Amino acid sequence: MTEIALIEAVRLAMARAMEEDETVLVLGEDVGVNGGVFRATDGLVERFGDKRVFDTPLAEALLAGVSVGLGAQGFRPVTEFQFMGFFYPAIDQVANHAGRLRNRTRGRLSCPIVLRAPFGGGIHAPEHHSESFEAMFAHIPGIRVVIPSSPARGYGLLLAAIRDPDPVVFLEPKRIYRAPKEEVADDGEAAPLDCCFVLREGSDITLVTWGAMVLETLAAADSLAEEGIEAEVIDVATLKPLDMATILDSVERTGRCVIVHEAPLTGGFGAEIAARLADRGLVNLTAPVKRVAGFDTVMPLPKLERHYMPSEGRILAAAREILEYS
Amino acid sequence: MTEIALIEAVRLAMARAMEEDETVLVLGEDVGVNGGVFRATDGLVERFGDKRVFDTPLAEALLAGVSVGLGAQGFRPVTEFQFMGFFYPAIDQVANHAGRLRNRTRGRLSCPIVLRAPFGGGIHAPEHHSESFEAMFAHIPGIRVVIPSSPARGYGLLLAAIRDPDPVVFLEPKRIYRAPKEEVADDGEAAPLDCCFVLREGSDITLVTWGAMVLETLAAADSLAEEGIEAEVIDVATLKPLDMATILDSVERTGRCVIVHEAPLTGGFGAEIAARLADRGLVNLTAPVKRVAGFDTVMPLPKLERHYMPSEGRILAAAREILEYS
Amino acid sequence: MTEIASFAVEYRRFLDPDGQAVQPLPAFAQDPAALIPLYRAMVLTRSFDAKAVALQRTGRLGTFASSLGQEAVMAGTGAAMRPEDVLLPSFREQGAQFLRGAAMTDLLLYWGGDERGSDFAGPREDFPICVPVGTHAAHAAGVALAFQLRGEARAAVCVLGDGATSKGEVYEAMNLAGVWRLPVVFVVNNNQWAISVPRERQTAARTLAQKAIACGFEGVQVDGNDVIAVRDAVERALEQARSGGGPTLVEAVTYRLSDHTTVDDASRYRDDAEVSARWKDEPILRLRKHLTDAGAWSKEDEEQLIAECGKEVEAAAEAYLATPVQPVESMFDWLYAELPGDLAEQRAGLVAEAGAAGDAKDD
Amino acid sequence: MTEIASFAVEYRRFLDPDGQAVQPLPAFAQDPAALIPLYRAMVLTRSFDAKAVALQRTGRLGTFASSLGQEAVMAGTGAAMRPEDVLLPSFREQGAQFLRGAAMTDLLLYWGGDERGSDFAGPREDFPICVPVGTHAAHAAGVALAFQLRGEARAAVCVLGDGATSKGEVYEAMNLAGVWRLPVVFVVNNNQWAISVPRERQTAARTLAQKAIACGFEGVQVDGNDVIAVRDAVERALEQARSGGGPTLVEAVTYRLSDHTTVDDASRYRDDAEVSARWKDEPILRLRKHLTDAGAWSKEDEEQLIAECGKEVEAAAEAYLATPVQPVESMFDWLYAELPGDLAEQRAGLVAEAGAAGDAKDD
Ligand SMILES: Cc1ncc(C[n+]2csc(CCOP(=O)(O)OP(=O)(O)O)c2C)c(N)n1
Ligand SMILES: Cc1ncc(C[n+]2csc(CCOP(=O)(O)OP(=O)(O)O)c2C)c(N)n1
Ligand SMILES: [Mg+2]
Ligand SMILES: [Mg+2]
Repeated sequence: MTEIALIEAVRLAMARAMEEDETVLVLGEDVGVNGGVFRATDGLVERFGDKRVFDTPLAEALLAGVSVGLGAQGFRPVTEFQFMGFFYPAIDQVANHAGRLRNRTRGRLSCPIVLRAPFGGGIHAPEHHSESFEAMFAHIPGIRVVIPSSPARGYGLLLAAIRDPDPVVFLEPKRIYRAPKEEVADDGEAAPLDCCFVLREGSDITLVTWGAMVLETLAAADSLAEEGIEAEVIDVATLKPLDMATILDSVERTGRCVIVHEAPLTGGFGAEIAARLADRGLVNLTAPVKRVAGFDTVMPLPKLERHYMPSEGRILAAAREILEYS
Repeated sequence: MTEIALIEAVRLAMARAMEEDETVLVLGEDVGVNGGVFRATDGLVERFGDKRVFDTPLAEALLAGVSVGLGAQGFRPVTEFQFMGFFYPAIDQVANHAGRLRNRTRGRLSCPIVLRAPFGGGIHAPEHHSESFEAMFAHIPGIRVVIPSSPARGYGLLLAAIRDPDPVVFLEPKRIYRAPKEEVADDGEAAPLDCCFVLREGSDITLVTWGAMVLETLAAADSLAEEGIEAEVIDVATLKPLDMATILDSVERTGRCVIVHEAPLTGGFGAEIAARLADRGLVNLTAPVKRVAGFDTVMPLPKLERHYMPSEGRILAAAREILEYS
Repeated sequence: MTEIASFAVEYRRFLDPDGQAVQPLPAFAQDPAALIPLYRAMVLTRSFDAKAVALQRTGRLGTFASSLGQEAVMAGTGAAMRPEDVLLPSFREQGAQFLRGAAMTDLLLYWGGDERGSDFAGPREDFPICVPVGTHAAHAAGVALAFQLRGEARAAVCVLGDGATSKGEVYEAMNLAGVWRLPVVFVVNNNQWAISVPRERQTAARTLAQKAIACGFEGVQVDGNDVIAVRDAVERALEQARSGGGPTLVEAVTYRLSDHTTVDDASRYRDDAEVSARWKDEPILRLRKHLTDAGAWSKEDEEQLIAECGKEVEAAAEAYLATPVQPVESMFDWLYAELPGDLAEQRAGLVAEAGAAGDAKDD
Repeated sequence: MTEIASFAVEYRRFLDPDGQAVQPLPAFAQDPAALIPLYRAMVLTRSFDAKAVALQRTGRLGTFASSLGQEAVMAGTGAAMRPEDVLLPSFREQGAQFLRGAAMTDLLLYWGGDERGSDFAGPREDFPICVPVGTHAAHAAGVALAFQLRGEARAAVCVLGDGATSKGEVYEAMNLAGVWRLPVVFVVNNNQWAISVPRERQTAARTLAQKAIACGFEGVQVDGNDVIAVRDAVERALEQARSGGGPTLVEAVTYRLSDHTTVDDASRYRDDAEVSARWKDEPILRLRKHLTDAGAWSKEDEEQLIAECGKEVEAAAEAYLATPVQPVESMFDWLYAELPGDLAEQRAGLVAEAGAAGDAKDD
């Protein structure tokens, strides 16, 4: 078993799903012979043919809308949005249709589709290529929002998303597309869509995050460990529906929580987790819940981008601040 | 001074703004001779002519995009989206352009536009006519999100929004369009866009809300008062940027907070307020922060709609629950 | 300067407003008796619309969109389709939906505010009513793509309004249909108005049929008050679609004789005189004249049909009014295939609350 | 069956690939010497593009979109405009932007990742580069509407790609421009590719010019490698627009000789042979042949121009590389006219953090 990167894990999962279920299709801009601008779909058209893998015209609202139609007919389209910044025009279809079709027809029609998009900053990409607005999707009823943070979880979660009978928005942190790598068994095992992953156990403080920020968060946990502080690190992975039990359980033991995400602070999904801590978790909190997040500004162009992104330093500062409370 | 309803206050503010500033325009679907489907723009085309008030073709992404172009040229379009459920296709323009134009050109171009939409449920409207997704907008950098909860505040806030040099998403709770009424002086006084309104003072518990839910929240406060419990009621009004100081200040005195909104619970804007309480306000909290919100479901069609909407009863239950803590 | 491409838009009509054939009728229309089901469908639709408006006026139905004057577009489209085709209506196509097998009771339930109204017992694959204008065009493309991928001789029919043609989503879907030669027919119910905005202020295009030129396929304009022309055009388009010939846009030119919906007051923005003038073109009268002239329809037939339709509509309305409301928790039960944990909790809270309040029934 | 509307799309070319006039040249092009500024603009653009690509390859610039082979579209469009018009480019129109007065340094700053690159000293009302494909078409309509409302004889020019014509937003804007007769010109840089998707798989429309038919105005196709044809068509369209005649779509047929951007590898999806074959059509060669044949251009002129452009580009690159980075807090300072309270706090935190880390400069 060789080590592979997230982008390869994503590709592996798609290939696996296409292999086992012929209703699985792959569509999007440049996903065919070009293999996607990040090469997530590389080789798929050669392997599965252009009746199952196809390039579309340049139209994002259409991508989502066509997927809804295919889904209602029993296909399982896995549809790529080239960058999350170009996903906005498709929100209408996600909120007004994909997330509702089963409900509004009382189960007569359904929408087993996956809408994939690379997201997040940190790769010095051009303007509009670094957005993170997973929180918008997490507010939409009737869908799932899934974000992998490693090759293995990427593989398992994407398989689960494709097999899921309901619409899934699957956001891939492109900063970790190529590294780190890890061993991934192409065994067709799906990862659960209903739970967080505890990446590191610890009893002094809980660090909650998802996507690429898992790297900085784990690094911060390592730094804290050097100081004798054991941080528990939780990868939320499935933002919607949220497995709050795992987080509450952790905070019950640690009494402290820092939530880390790259999206702008205000209205980010960290707010939801903090809000639930302020409710069910309040009795266990021994210190304020901190959020380390992107600023409430437009993601800067590359020259200043790294100042925007939450750093290990900012995570550590927040952790240290609440470790002072007793 | 006669009493008027919110819809009339909105109209009055637009007329006033058009009177005092000839760069103010009104556009949207059916805003001309029909006066808007809720009649918010009734009489404006007769008064200001069809060079300042115009019906557009049926295209929401376009509405926002044209507004950006007009704004860059120094006009102040006040653009109506017929219902919030049809605003989704325009989010792209709001997030990718309106909220960024000033920043990305370092002030060379700006975007002094107002995008108005009626929102919320409770009027037995057809499918897709009852949505509340203010939280999505509140997550977008570079814009303001304003929601009036009474005729007087509607008048003042809309005037402020139109005069503001940056883009404002102005959401009007249509359930209270026609009632209650209140006296509104057409005096050209804008209301501040940087503060919450304390609608009722009290020292036992803080109830935070916005839009039409102000009614149920005030009613709940009255009921609590009958039991000798004094609730402070805060109308957030401007969700973005958020005046957290007023809320923190109140909770410092009351130690308890219930946040009420109609939008789905998860990822609703109540989460942001609760999250800030869990941070800065934590030391003052004597009880869990409760959110009373819409369910994480699709807003049901009218027959079941009232079961979806947060009721006075649900607010009271939440308040009573946290009043038990001491 | 060289001309490198040229295009033409054609117009078809078989019956003039007096019911006289202006050209040889298509095969299906040659025996007048064979037109009676079409006539019946239009009369039934008008009868249904009248009842639905009455129910709304008396507080027993929500907002409703009548198709008054546009019955030929609906009947012609519905009749042209085969059962295995899929209809994607917007919100004014009850006439087509009935011909597809959707129950009147279902549509009343829907407009009455009950999701079960979209769980058609009849055409299981047809899409529910689409309220966000034009968003169903992409669904139609997706459905058509499914047929194409499976090699099925089926087609999708998407009905939309003149206003809807201004939506970018509709253009995107049409463009895709063109380039992939999808088996889909776009039927534009050009009823001249999008609420208060008249057709001429929606677009400078001389015809709506020519919207298809931008997408590389044919658009044809028909007299939308001539049910024979509508059915003929949609039928041809469907045959072409099913046999791999790609999409067609059929613009049916008609007129919205009613308000936009029951919450609209069209007198605010259009002349009563304009409306009155259009009554002489309306489709039911036209076909009745044709049938009567052909000796295929009598006053008695008419009376009997009206009575019959009235009875059918009444029965549907009664069934609708007698339908018990859904349990409150139904708002959770169809959201996902399996209810996620945190929703189970919300559901339980709602059930408890409603139970405590004795809320078995609702308004 | 009656034909009720017909349309034609015309094609214009003045110079063939050998630089020979195939029809009488427009007035501006009759004196070959008068064409030298256009020639210079194209050469400068190519020189700039080469430098930008080199900077990217050596890690000193971000992703960059070369306009190799499409210089005539850019120069022709830029030259046709008056200073008071407004350009709304997408991301490959540096050649047009330079003619508008935008500094090369600014564009390098932009692609280098610095917002100040969109704060053009030159054309203050021109829009910045638009990365989300097609979203600027509505802005162009808005700008044009502003001109129309103020009664100004100005026009907006929106440049977009063949791929962009598939976006609904572009159609919506064109439809509005048509119905309101807005003073706007849509220039479609049809370079045959949208990343890896060829023009034929983008739409079944035979020409992109005919997209305008759906919107009720004229579309014209020109040889996009003939700078005279581009300038002529855009100039006519602008005159019509400024004088109240409404919009025009100008489709310029050219070819993307380079990769899509510096992060693209076109050899994955298109034949080198196809690309090589297109080099014979390229616009600079063509105009050079024309000028040379007319005796208006010599080898020495060419060498001098190349040297001159090289120097200009080098100077711009040096100025770019020497530009100190913005202070970190600049990410807050232009977000709103006045910084809201809670942002002031975030800003202060960032400044403190960057200060503590000694982050005056950046990568
Ligand atoms: C996207 C969207 N915008 C606005 C509305 C509100 N609305 C409902 S119907 C309508 C006009 C539709 O006109 P047209 O397409 O001609 O259809 P018609 O009603 O005439 O059948 C409008 C603006 C909507 N339902 N969806
Ligand atoms: C809305 C949107 N979707 C996708 C992209 C990614 N993307 C950038 S350029 C491009 C192709 C554009 O093709 P075309 O319009 O022909 O312009 P060209 O690059 O050929 O100049 C794509 C898909 C984008 N920038 N915006
Ligand atoms: Mg209409
Ligand atoms: Mg191109």
